[in-house]
Amino acid sequence: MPLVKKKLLTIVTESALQTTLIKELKRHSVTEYTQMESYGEGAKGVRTGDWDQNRNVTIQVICSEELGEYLLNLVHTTYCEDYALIAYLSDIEVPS
Amino acid sequence: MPLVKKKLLTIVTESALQTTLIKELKRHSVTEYTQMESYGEGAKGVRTGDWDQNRNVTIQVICSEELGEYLLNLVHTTYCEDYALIAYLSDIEVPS
Amino acid sequence: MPLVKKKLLTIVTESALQTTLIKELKRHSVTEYTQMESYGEGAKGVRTGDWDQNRNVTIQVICSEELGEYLLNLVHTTYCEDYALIAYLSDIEVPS
Amino acid sequence: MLDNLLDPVILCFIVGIIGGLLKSDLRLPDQLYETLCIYLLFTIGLKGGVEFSNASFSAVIFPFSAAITLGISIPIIAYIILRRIGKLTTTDSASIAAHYGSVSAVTFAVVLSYLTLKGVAFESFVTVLLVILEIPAIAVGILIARTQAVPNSSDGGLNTKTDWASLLHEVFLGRTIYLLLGGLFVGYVAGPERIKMVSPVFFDMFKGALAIFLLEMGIITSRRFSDLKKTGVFLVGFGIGMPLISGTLGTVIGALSGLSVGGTTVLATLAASASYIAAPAAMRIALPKANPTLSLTPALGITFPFNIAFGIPIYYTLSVLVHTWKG
Amino acid sequence: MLDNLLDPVILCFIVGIIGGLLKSDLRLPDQLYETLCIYLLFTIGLKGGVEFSNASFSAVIFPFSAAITLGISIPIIAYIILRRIGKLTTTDSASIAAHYGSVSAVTFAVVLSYLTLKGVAFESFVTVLLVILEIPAIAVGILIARTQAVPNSSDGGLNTKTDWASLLHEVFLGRTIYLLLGGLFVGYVAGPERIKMVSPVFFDMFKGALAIFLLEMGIITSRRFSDLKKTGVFLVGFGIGMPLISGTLGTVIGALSGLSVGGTTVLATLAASASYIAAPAAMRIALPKANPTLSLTPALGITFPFNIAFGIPIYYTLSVLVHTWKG
Amino acid sequence: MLDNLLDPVILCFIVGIIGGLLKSDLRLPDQLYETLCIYLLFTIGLKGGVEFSNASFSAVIFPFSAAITLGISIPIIAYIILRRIGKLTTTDSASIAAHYGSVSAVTFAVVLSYLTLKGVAFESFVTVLLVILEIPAIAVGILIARTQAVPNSSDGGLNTKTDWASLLHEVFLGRTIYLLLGGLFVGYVAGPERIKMVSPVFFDMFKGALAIFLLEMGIITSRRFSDLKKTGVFLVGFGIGMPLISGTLGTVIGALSGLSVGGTTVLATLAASASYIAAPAAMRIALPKANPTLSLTPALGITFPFNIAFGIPIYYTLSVLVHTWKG
Ligand SMILES: Nc1ncnc2c1ncn2[C@@H]1O[C@H](COP(=O)(O)O)[C@@H](O)[C@H]1O
Ligand SMILES: Nc1ncnc2c1ncn2[C@@H]1O[C@H](COP(=O)(O)O)[C@@H](O)[C@H]1O
Ligand SMILES: Nc1ncnc2c1ncn2[C@@H]1O[C@H](COP(=O)(O)O)[C@@H](O)[C@H]1O
Ligand code: NA
Ligand code: NA
Ligand code: NA
Repeated sequence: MPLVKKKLLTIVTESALQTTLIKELKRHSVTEYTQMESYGEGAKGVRTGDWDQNRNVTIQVICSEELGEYLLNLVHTTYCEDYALIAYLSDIEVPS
Repeated sequence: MPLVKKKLLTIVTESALQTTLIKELKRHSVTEYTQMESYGEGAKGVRTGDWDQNRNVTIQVICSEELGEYLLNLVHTTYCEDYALIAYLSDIEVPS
Repeated sequence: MPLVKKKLLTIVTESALQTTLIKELKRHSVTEYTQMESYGEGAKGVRTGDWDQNRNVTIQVICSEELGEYLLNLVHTTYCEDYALIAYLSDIEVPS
Repeated sequence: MLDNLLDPVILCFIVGIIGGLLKSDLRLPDQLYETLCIYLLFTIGLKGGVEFSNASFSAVIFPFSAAITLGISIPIIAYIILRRIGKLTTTDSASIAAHYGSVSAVTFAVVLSYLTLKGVAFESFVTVLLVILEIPAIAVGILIARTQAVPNSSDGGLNTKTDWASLLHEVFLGRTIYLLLGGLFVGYVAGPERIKMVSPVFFDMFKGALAIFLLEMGIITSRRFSDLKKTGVFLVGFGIGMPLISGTLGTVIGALSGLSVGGTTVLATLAASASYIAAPAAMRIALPKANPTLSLTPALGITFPFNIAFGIPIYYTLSVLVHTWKG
Repeated sequence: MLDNLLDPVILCFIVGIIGGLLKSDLRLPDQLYETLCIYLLFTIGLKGGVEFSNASFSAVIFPFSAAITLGISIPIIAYIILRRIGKLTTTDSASIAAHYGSVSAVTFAVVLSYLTLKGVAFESFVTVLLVILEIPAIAVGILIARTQAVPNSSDGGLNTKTDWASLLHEVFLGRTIYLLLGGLFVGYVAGPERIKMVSPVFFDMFKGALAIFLLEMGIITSRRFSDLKKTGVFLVGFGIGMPLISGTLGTVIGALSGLSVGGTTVLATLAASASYIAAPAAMRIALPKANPTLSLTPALGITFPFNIAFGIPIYYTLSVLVHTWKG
Repeated sequence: MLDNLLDPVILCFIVGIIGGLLKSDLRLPDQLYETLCIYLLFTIGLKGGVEFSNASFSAVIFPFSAAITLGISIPIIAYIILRRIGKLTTTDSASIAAHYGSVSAVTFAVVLSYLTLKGVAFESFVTVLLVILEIPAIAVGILIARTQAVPNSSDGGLNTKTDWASLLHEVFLGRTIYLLLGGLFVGYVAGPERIKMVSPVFFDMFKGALAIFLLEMGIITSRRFSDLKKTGVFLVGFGIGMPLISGTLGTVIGALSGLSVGGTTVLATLAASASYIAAPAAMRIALPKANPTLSLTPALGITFPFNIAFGIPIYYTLSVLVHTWKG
C-alpha cells in the first residue's frame, strides 16, 4: 500500500476558545479533527487543568499542505494575540 | 549521544475497538505503546467523548520503519471499513 | 507567512516523575510546555491509568534543535534507568 | 398516566432532552456518567440480593423460564420484522434484534420506582430476571447473523475471526453483568441487617442519583435525534412499535408464569426495553459490519424515552387487565 | 461575626487556601470540580423551585425590578470607578464591570446557609433573583465596551465579528443559567411532596457537597494570589471596595423594594458578589482583548473570600440597620 | 472471625478481587478513585477532629510515644529481615521497610468500622496515631538507605541530589497528611454541634463510600497478583509474616502505653498495615533505584487483603489476650 504525504496541524489553546475555534475550522470546511484535553504553561500563564477556566485543549487536523499552511496562518493571525494559543505543522504519511 | 531515526505510528479510533486493537498489536509483538483519551469528528460521525459508546482513543507506537508500515497497512485494511479509525506515520528521533 | 523549523520534544513518563521533571525542565529555562494524561505499556510494566501510582503523563516542549537534543540527552541519561520513561524528537514548523 | 411525568426523575430527563435540543453547553463529565452507571448497576444488584434472601427457590422456575423464552423469542420476532418489513440487511437486522432482545437497566430502575410509588408489590427476584434477560438476546443476534449471512457476500457481517470464548467473556464478564451479579452476591450474603451500614449510600441516594443520571441520559438521547434522519421512518416506527409488541408478549408470558401484577409489569418493561450499553459494545465486536447508528438511534433516541414516559404506565395497565382476565 | 468563620463550610475553604499557599500537592480531580458545580447549581434551582410553588406572583414585581436595576447600575458604577480612578483601558474596565455586575452562585449558597443557621427567614423566590442578576451585567459590559471603544484604536477590544445571537445563546443556554432554570422547573413542577424521593441527594447532602467544593475553591483561590502582583494595588482595593459599595446599594434597594431582612441580605450579597464562571467565559468570547487576569484575580482572589468570610455578616448587619431605620 | 468476611465492605473487596482475577472489564474511573481517596482521608480526619475535641492532652503522651517508637522500630526490624533473610539489596530493603513502617488509611478505616460494629470503644485520638505513624518510617527508610549504601556501587540507590527540604515538603504537605490534618482541624474547630450540618455527607455516607472504594481496591489488588511471580516466594511470606510481627509488637507496646483494648487493636492494625499511597510516592523520588514492584506488590497484593480479611480479627484477639494478662 503506497503512502501519501499529508500535514498534521496541531493547535494547543485555552478551553474558552474551543467552541469558537471548531466553528472557525468548520467554516473552512474542516469536518474531521481530533481533540484531547491538555494543560500546560506558556506566555499567557499557567493552565493547570484543574478547573474549566484553566485548562487547554489540543486540536489536531490531518490535511493537505496548502490547507495546513492556510489554517496555521489563519489561526495564528486571528487568535494568537488575544488567546493562549500555539499551533504547528508536522509531516505525516497516511495510507492512500 | 547519537540519535536514531524511528517511526511513530498513531491510531485514532473508537473506544469499542480499543481492546481488540491492543490484542491485535500484541499478536504482532508490539509490547510497548502509549494511549490517550480523545474525541473528535470524522467520516463515521461525531464522538464527543461524553459517554463510553462515544469516545475515541489515541494509540501511539514507536517502532522501526518496516514494522510501522506493516502495522499501518494491517490496521488500515482490517479495521478502517467497519470502524471509525484513522492512522498515520511520522518521523521521530530517539536516543540510541 | 514564512514558517520556521523547530523541534518538538515528547516525553512519556510515569506520574511519579511529573513534578521532578517539570522542575528539571524549568532549571534549563524551559517555561513553556504542554502536558496530557496518558497510559500504556513499556519495558517497566503496564500503566493502566486507573489510579495515581499507575498512570503516565506526556510532556511536550517546542524548542530549538540544540535545546531539544540537549534536553533529550539530559532526560534520557538522568531518568531512563530508574524510571519508566521514553522520549523522542520530531520536526515541526511554526509561524515565525 | 400523566402523573408519571411529574416524577422528579422523569422531569430531570425532560430537562436534559430540552437542554440538548436547545444546544445548551450543559454536559456532564464523562467520568460522572461512568460513576453513576457503575453505582446504579451495583445498587440494583445489591437491592435485589438483599430482597432475594427471603425468596423460595421453587417459586422462581416458571418466571425464570419465561424470561429465557422472551430473551430468545423477542430477537427472532424483531429480526423477522426488520428483515421482511424494514428490508434491512441481515447483519443490521440481527444487530438491532439483539439490542431489542436485551434490556436497559435504567428502564428497569424506573419501573421499580414507578411501582414502589404506586404501592404495587413485586417479586423479590426481579433483579435476577434483569440478569437473565440481558444475555440470551445478544447470543441469538449473533447466531442469526451467522446462520443467515450469505457467504462471501458483502453483507457477510459476522466477524468470523471472533472466537466465541472471548465474546462470551466479553458479555458475561462485561461491566453490566458483573456489577449486577456482584451486587446480588454482596446483598444476598450480607443480608438485610448488615447492609444497613451502607444503606445511606446504596438505598437513600438511589433516587437522586437516578435523577442526575437521567438528566445526562436526556442530553445523550437528544443528541441521537439528529441521526433520526439517517435511520428513516421505518426505524422510528419500529422504536415505538417493537416495545409495544414485546411489552404485550412480556405481559402475557409473565402473567402465565405466575408473576404478580407488579412482577408482570417489570417483566413486560424489561421485554419492551432495548439495550444501549451491553448490546452496542458486543455488536461492535461481533458484527462489525452492522451500522451502529441504525441500532443505537432507535434504541436510545426513541424506545428509551418512550418507555420511560409512556411505556411503563401502558405495561402496568396491560398487566392489570391480563391479571383481571386471568381471574 | 467571627462565628461565621467556625462554620465547617468556611473552615474547609480556609483549609483549601492554606493548602494552596503551602503548595500542598492537594488537588481535586477536575471532573469532581465540574460535578460539584453542576450539582450545586441544579440543587440551588431545585430548592428554589420547590419553595417557589407557594409564592404569590404579585409580591415579586418590586424585588424583581430591584434586581434588574442592580444588574444594570452596578456594572456602570464599576466601569466609572475602573476607568476614572483606576485608569484602566475601556475594554478591561468593561470586562471587570461585567464580572462585578454578575453574581457568584456559591456565595449565594453560603448566604442562604448563613441565614438558615441564624434562623432568619427569607423570601421563597430568592433563587429567581440569582437568575435575574446573572445576565444583564454581562450584556451591559459588552454594550459599554462597544459604545466606549475608540474605533480603529488598539484598545478597540470588542470582537465585532461576534454576533449577538450566539452570545445570547452562550449566556442564556450556558451551563449556569440552564441548570438553575432546569432545577427551578423540576422543583416547581414536582412540588414538595414528590421531591421527597430525591431529597437525600439534593437536600441532605447539599451542605457537605458545598464544603468539599469550597475546599477546592480555596485551592483555586489561593493560586490567584500570585497574580495579585500583576493586577496592582488598585484592583486589590477595588476587590474589597466594590462589594461594599454594591452590597450597600443592594441593601438599600432591597429594603425599598419590600424585601424582608433575610431577602435584603440575599440581594445585597448577590449584588456584592462577582461572577467567576459565567462572566469570564462570556467576556473571553465577546471582549477577547480584555486581559482575563485583571478580572478573574480580584473577583476570585479577593472579592470571593472577602464576601464568604466577612461580607455576608456585614450585609446582614446593614440589612438589619436599614430595616430598623425604615421602621 | 469469619463474621468479618460478611461485612458488606469486605464483600465488595472480594467482588473486586474476583472481577480482577476473571479479567472482567469492570474498571472504576480514575477520578472516582481519587475522589473517594480524598473523601475518605478528609472524613477520617474530620471524625477524629470532632472526637478529639473532648480529649485530655495529658492522656495522650504515652500512646503518642508508642506510635513514634513503632514508626522507628518497625522499618528497622523490617530492614534487617529483608536484608539478612531475604538477601535483597540495601536500597530495595530500605524502600520496602519504609512501606511497612508507614500505614494504610483504608485499613485504619476498616478497623474502626470493625470495632464500632463489635461495640468495642477506642480512644478519641486514634486518628492522630494514624498521622504520627505515617511519616517517621519514610524518613527512617531514607536514612537507612543513605547510611547503608556502599559509595560508588551500583546499589547506591539514594538520589543524593534530592534535598531533604523538598522531600519533607513532599511528605508533610503531600495529599495524605494534608487532608488528614485539614480534616482534624475542621472537625476540632467546628465541634460536634456545627459539624451536624455536613454529617449526611461526612458521616452517614462513609461506610458506603468505603464499600465502593474497596470494590476498586479489590480490582487494583488483584492486578498485583500477576507480579507475585516477579517478587518471589520470600516477599509473599514477608507480606504475611511482617504484619503479624508488627501487629504483635503494636499490641504489646499499645497495651503498655495504657491504650484500651480498642485503642490497642487500632495501634496494632496501624503497625501491621503497609502504606501503598504515601510511601510509594516518596520512595520513587528519594530512592529511585529501588524497584517499585518489590514493595508495592507485597504491600498491596498480600498485606492489604490479609489485614482486611484476617489480620484485624487477629490483632483484636491478641489485644484482648494481652489486656487480660496485663490484668
Ligand atoms: N514552547 C511550547 N511548547 C509546548 N507547548 C507550548 C509551548 N508554548 C505554549 N505551549 C502550550 O500552549 C498553551 C498556550 O500558550 P501561550 O499562548 O504561550 O500561553 C500553553 O498553555 C501550553 O500548553
Ligand atoms: N482528518 C482528520 N484529522 C484529524 N483527526 C481525524 C481526521 N479524520 C478522522 N479523525 C479522527 O479519527 C476518528 C475516526 O475517524 P472516522 O473513521 O473518519 O470517523 C474521528 O473521530 C477523529 O477523532
Ligand atoms: N515503543 C513505544 N511506543 C510507544 N510508547 C512507548 C514505547 N515504549 C514505552 N512507551 C511509553 O512509555 C512509558 C514508559 O516506558 P517504559 O520505561 O519502557 O516502561 C510506557 O508506559 C509507554 O506509555
Ligand atoms: Na428487551
Ligand atoms: Na454582583
Ligand atoms: Na505499618
